[in-house]
Amino acid sequence: MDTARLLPLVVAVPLLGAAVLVATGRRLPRLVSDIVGCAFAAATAALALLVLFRAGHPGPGTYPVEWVGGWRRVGIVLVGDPLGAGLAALVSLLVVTVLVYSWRYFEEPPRRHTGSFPALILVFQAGMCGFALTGDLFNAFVFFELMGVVAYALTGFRVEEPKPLQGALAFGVVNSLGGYATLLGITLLYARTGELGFAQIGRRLDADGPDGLVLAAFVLVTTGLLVKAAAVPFHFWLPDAHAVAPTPVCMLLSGVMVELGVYGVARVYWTVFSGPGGLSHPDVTRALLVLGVLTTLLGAAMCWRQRHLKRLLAFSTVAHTGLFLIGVAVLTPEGISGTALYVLGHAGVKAALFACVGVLLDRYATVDEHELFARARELPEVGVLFAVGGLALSGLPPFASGLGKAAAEEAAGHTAGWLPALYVLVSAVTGGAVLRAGLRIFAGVGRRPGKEEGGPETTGEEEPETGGRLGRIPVPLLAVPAALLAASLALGVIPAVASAVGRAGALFTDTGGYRRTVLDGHAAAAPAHLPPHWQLTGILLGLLSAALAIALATLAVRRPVHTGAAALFAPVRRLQSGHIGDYVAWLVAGAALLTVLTVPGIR
Amino acid sequence: MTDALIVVALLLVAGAATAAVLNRDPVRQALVLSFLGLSLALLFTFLQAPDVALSQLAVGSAVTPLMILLTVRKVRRRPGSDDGADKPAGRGR
Amino acid sequence: MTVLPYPVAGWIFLIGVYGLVTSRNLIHAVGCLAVTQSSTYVLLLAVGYRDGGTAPVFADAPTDSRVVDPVVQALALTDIVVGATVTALLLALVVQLRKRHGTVDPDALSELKG
Amino acid sequence: MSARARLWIFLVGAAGFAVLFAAACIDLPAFGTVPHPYGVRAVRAALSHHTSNVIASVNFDLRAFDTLGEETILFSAVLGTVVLLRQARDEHRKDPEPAVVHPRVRRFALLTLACALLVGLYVIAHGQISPGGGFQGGVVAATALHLLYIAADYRALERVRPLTLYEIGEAAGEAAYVITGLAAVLAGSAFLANVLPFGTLAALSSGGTVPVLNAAVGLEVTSGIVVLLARFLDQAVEIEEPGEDDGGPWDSGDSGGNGDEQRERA
Repeated sequence: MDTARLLPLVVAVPLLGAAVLVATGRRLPRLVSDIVGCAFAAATAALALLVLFRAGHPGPGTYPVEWVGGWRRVGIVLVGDPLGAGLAALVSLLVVTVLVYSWRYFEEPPRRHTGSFPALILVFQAGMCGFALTGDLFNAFVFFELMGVVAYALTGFRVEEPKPLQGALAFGVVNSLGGYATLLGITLLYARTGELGFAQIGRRLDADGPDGLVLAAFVLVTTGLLVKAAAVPFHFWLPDAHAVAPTPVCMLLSGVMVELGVYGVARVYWTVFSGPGGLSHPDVTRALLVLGVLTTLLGAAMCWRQRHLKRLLAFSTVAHTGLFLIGVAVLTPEGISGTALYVLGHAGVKAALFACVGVLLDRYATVDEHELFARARELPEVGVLFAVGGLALSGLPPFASGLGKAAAEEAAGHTAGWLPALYVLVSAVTGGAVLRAGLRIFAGVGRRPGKEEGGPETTGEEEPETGGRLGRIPVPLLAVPAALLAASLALGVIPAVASAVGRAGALFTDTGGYRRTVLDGHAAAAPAHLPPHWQLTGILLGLLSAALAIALATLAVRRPVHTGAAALFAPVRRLQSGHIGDYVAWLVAGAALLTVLTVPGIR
Repeated sequence: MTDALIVVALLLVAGAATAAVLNRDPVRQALVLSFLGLSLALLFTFLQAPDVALSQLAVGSAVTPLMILLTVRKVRRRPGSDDGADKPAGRGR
Repeated sequence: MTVLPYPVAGWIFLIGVYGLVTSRNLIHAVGCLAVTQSSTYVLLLAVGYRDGGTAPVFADAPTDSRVVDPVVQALALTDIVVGATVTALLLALVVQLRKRHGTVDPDALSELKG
Repeated sequence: MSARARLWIFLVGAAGFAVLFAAACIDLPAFGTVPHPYGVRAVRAALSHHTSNVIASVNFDLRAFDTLGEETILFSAVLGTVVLLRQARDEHRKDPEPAVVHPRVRRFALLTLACALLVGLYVIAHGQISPGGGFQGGVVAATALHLLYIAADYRALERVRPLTLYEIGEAAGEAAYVITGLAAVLAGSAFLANVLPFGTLAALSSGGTVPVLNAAVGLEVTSGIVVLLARFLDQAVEIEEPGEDDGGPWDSGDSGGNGDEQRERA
């Protein structure tokens, strides 16, 4: 069959699986519904990989384009360019591992609703794949909302607990509001161009110069996507939601969903706004760079101050999203491909770290760094995985996160010389925070942390997600993080991956090529590009940040209390108030900030 | 003629939306929301969108307020609870 | 012709967000979110309107009569469904939140901080 | 953050938003003047497929993939609500008390119920030729069923509302939509392609796959909204929390519903 025909199936197959699970779920035993869920997810992953291999084939740069329903130029177009198809494949593979991980995870599925958890995960998969593949702005909004709706439900899944409900509600309100802002922007674009496809809108925009309407459309559309991407000041929902969602869901939220927001920003910019009728490159670079730097610094600082392990990992996701945003902000093919590889590596590492924390939660009924002190000495395997994850997070070569970081920081260095230092610093702090927690929990190094004074704080007592506390650790709970870390390592050392990602980045940033491929059916040849590869500076900086991470962690466990630092961070921490009204106010202020940053772009 | 009707409906919608926000009691808000749904449906009819008007009528002025009222009923049913000054509640553990 | 519909859409959006920011009751906040969303319907349909156009429903063979834009109407339909479902889901969360926290006042929710 | 600081941040942001939006409005084409290329193409495409309601054609033919997403949003929201409003481990059920309904109310409600159900089904069936369709009709029919709550009582409603069946119906509607799309692929066409004969314009069977998808959506929406409302009713009427009705940690007053009202009065 034609590869293009497979594109809509990547969305349709998991939906069919979800419908089957819901229709039969209440009669199926747990085991069968888990197997059915895994089978549909795996079939989708196979389809996505097939599309990726055909699209990512080196040679003439054509990639599959499918008009759903056969409505050429009238319907919705799905585009399997290597980056989009690659993200769909990443999502699908991560969903499969998550379903395997949750095999033994929820010991007690909701009564009479056995199939509902895998069904929701499958719909989530369909939403994320659809978002990655679509070439239509309104369709992207639909999948944006679909991802959102499923994610709110999954976040609040454990209704017996108070925290997940609060996190899910903040998540729901802020994300929906962002979605409505996006829709207003889409409507403005439609009013101007009378089109909904990325390529068509872009072409018609280029007929006129940029004006206030284009600026407003860009700001509004981007606001919603940045909410999903959790950029400062739209990020407040993320720690609240990711810290409390069930662990398998955290793996997906942090591993891929947030990154899809960054992808959306990049996709919309390159296909719609990058021409002469859009916004000028320097202005967009400035706007995204400012937000990215703020995001990454705030994320790193907050990550370091956490004792609730899932919250710590959530803030590390904020920090890394900031780095991804910087990689996109430099608006070069190298920045995109470096960031894409970084996202690949980060997804595996972050999911593995969440998986390890899940084991701790189910065994000790807490994810509090201080309470767990030295208690997990009996789990050396988990400790090793956790430490390796921390090192990989700090960008240690040859993990894919290391290679991606190296490539992205080199691309960013061409825009501003100090950006590589920021990459090193943030990787070191986030990796260091993980290693610090690992040293305390799994090795019992240093002094028992005492009570800290001042500042708002979230502690980590939680109910285990399995029926009772785990005695023996089931195999999937260990195999999944190990496999994820191994995959992250493999992606970093196989040269074919890096060269394919390089080509994907080049095709992604080729605006004219994208429009021609989608609308005219001309094959786009990949423009000249430099794929991510290991360079001496990259390796040295990676080693440096890993060494810094270890140093920071060691220092922190030796001298656990920094009164000065705590006081310094208290105002920043107070902003993370858990109040929905605050978050909404920040969202509106963020949209205004984005306006101010991009407004010179229309002169 | 149509223009005048559209203007009237628009003002009605803007007023209803403002009232829906300023009515802080959820029960009253649900009723105002129902009215907002009705005026939106009217506006959509004038804008030659009968399909959307029909949906808005069914969803905006019936289902959404109904769900809000049911939620209020559930939330208020519990004998004894906060009157603003809430106690930390039973966690159900 | 008037330009009134566009500012009205902007006003509805802002007043809804104002309600969300100042809300002291989560049920009320969800209602305000629904208000905010109605701004998108208004803007969509206003953009698709044409003076003297009729609804895009044809009783018989194609005529040359002027019709309003059908695409925005289809989009608005999708939008309405999205709005209703999000409202339902958020209200379900509020119901459970009330059970576990004993309050629907956002000021009193204090478990997630820092 | 204090309420005042929050309000200030909002006001600053809102001012920025207002300026931005005003700038956009100035550059918008004047109200009611400009035709959109996509809209024009859509009308032509709908007529070429003999679908008289162009909106139905856009929803179920041209942009059927959007509607698949939309129905899935509804599907997953219903699934999510079912999961979120499940009976928690520490809750129990109480049988609702049979209510006494005035016969005149009952007659009126039953009459309305019958009418509304008929209207709902009619609106679903005529989706491709007149305003309305699966979604609108589905909502009307589902809401109508709940008039029974007024007409009789909760137990009567529960009898005509076997929830399991509706949950399966919802999933069946979703599956039917996907399978219709997949059937086109098996027939050698694109996903969700309109492969059935188009029939004559304005006939009940016109539009090819449009009535099929419309019916699938109608089934899903009716069942979905019934399940949704049922879950909320369940919470409001039947499910009891620990501490409810037996003293518990709660002692006095109304609830948080109008907390701010009472605060204002105080």
